[in-house]
Amino acid sequence: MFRVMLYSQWKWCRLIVVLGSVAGFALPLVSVQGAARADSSPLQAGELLQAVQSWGTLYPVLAAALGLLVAIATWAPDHRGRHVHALSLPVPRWRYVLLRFSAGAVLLAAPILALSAGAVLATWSATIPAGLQGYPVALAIRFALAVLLAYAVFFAVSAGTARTAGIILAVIGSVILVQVVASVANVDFDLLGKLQVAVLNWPGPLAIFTGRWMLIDV
Amino acid sequence: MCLCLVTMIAAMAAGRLAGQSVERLQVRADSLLREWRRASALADMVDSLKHGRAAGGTDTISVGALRIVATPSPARLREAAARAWPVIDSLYGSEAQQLAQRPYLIAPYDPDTTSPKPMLRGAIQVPWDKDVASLAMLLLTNVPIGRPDRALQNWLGGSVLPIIHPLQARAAVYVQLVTAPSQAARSCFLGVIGDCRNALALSESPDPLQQWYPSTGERRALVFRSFAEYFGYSDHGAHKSGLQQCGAGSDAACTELLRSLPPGALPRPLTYDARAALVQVALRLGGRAAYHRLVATPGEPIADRLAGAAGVSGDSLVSLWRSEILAARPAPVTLPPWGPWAALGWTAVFAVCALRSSRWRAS
Amino acid sequence: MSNAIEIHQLHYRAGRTFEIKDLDLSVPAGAIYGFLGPNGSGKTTTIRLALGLLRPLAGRITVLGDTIPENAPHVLARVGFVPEQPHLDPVLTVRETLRFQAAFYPAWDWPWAERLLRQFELQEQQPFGRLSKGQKGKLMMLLALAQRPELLVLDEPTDGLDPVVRRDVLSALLDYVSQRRATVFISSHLVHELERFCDWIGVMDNGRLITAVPMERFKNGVKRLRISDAPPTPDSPPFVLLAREPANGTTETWLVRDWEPQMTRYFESIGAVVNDVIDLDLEEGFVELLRTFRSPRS
Amino acid sequence: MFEHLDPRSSTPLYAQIANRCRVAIAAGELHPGAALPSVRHLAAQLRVNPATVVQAYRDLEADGFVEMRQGAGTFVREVAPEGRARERARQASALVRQLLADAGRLGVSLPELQAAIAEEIGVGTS
Repeated sequence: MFRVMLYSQWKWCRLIVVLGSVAGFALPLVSVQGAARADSSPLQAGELLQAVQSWGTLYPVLAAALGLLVAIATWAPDHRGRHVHALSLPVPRWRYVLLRFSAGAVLLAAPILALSAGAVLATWSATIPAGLQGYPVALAIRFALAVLLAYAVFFAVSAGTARTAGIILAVIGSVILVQVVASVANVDFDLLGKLQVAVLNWPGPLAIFTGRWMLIDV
Repeated sequence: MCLCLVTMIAAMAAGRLAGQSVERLQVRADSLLREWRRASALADMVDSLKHGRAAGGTDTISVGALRIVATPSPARLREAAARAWPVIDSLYGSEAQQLAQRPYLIAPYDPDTTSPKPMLRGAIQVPWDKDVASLAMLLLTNVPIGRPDRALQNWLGGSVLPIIHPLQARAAVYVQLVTAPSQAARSCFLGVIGDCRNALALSESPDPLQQWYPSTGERRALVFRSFAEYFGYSDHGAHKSGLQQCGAGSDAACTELLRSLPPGALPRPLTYDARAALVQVALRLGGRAAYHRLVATPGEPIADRLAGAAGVSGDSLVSLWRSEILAARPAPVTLPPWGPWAALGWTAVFAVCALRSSRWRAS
Repeated sequence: MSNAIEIHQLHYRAGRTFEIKDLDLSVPAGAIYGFLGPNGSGKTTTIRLALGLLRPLAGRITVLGDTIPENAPHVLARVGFVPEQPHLDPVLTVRETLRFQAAFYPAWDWPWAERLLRQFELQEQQPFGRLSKGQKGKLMMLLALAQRPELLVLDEPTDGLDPVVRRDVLSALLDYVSQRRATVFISSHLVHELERFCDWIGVMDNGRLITAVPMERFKNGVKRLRISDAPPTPDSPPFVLLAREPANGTTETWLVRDWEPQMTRYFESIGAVVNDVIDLDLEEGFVELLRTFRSPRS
Repeated sequence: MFEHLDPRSSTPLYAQIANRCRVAIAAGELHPGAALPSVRHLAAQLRVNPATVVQAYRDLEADGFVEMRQGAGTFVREVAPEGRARERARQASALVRQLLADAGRLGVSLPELQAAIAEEIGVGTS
């Protein structure tokens, strides 16, 4: 069952997975290009850190995009068929969803591995100045977690019906409304800020995306 | 008006002391200026205290040797002072006692009304709803300790103040050591103590340029990173052509340009943080009298003063500083140890949400 | 287990207007049950409820001896379902679709599937999304049959297919049924198609089951009579009078249900003459039934 | 042999199928020992309920025209010539009954019918 599910999802996701893998492999290599040359420029360390940091913003973006696209592609065949086929299969619903979820997660391993390989290759080939070190494994783990988390979030969102989406939108809307009302009434109540802190800081759900994504660091 | 007075006093002194050597006159002038400044500061304070009393009186808060004169308000200055005092006391040691004569002037105001703020001349104005931590921070960054001598201030690039986040400051210095475009800083990082002294600008040298930026590449990088605009938009015709030649690879042109900078404009390899960290080390080593010793001998070279304050040799002070900086290496990838588990946990939570979502939507 | 599908007091509502209320339906095991009704009458909804694709508000559903929706997976493993719209993954080829399906059904019969594949002349490498309507219909039937179900639930399986494809599909279905005594629950509005092979007929309209009888009784029971000199208000006829319309002169046309030949004697007793008893085929009977159901006779 | 089955007719399908077989046997189209199509095959071919075919074969068996051998199929039995003649006669009277019923519905009188038959085949029937 898992094999056929994986195959079906592979046919839907292959373009995303292949492009994601290429991007994942290239990103660490590109991020050290130029700054990690062997000629020892006095600015090398600073430039390298700067380059690595500015490219670093792309890792969470790539992770989120991969998670989103693969999650959408995972549900696409079922959404097309309005879930009639899925519901008529002789497996419990939770098992079917689990099959879909894990098949998507397995496909995401490709870009994650590509990024790990790219990161290892980049740190191995780059000339790293004294005082700086490469962190390919840590970066790859962080990327893997971020990809999986983004995938899980979007998977859950697309698993819902239009009603679920409506509920989510309504919750977001009411939070904004409360905030607007509070600011109009001049009440010092920073709900949005609190939510942002709760979501983006450890142990919030999206904390893995924040922070510095450094392939090479002190 | 101040300027007028200063000029007049200086002119009078110059007239009366004509014939004496220029150096001695300079010293006289300096000391007179100091006296005058102190006097006018006192006058200001008296003024503002009077004014404040007329407007609604003042409170005096004293914690340890720390004094705060403030207009009455619900601001929690006493707690803030109680927090700040141990830090101040541990930094300045015996010298902290002189704060009893130099009170803080603070005028908290109501941030929610537009009524006129209480007047207290020369006072720090602060909204009274600030929390204790930020009030304490305010006290720490404005310690009214007697100004250190000019030599110390010039070298340090500021006053000797408590460092609010010492660990973060040291971590920033670590990054500087690694990334500064100066060979001195890098070889200091690699363990050459003499280069640490150079990088900290402790060695008296007639030619700091050669000492700080010995290689061609460094000099060129310095020109283009810090002074490209300065030279590029300079009215001096020689600057522009020098910039071009420097860019074309002429080290002589680069050196020429950097030497043409006004004295003191050449950037030092390391920033205030690095030198402040060194002062902290010295003061900590030297005990309660360290600050007193540091400011007691304004004429001597900085390196000797710091060594004297610390009570150890200059080299061991610097190597201690270096090892402290190296120990404060910032965490490279800021993922807490349980971070991966938290992320996996959230992944599982969202997956379970998807599993539980009932979709009986076929219609 | 005498009934393959048993629905009891089923209640379901979708939106404001559509409602299935107090539905009772039994499909005898081994029967070919034709489920008739105009579009929008609730056939598809009933089928989806019976398979656990929708949740009822109230009522009890038992399929192949198991309750729905609690045991739906267990039941669905033994049910071949052809839904109204082809809904398979459009990027998978025919062969891949077969493989996908085979992985889920324990009783999947590969040789049988291969034979049907050849018989239906389906191209294995063609993606499902590119198949013609007829090919899709054939593939859906192939999938339903190759899993060797005990019960086939077919929702308009031949809707929109050309006659040749329809013939192929139905032949394969009947071949399977005669080979393995499977129950068939087939909904359609192509009434004459069901006429050949159904042995039970259920008619649905507006969310209600109007009638459910064996085919023979349905066909023989509904007649059109030509009557002369009928009294304006006949008392207690032995059949159900569905409608009466004036023809020409003293003759009238009566539409009756539950007719039996000896009932001509009743007309002698009321002084009327039966000129003719006209057989209605399934389609005419169905149409007349709906007409009288929708406009209660005055 | 099974063309033009009419599911709309009031004659049930099984009776129509059985009838076709009877006619074929009576006419000698099906020889004794010949196999009738299997239930499965005939049901799929005619797109009728397999039960209908089974019932048709049962009727034929009851009449003594065929014999159903378990697992092997259905075979035409040896039917005596007089039996075949009897069947032909029965078919003939069925045809005439049908003719008369149709004539009655159309209001064709018996003399008119007789005249028409005489016209068609050149033989008087009175």
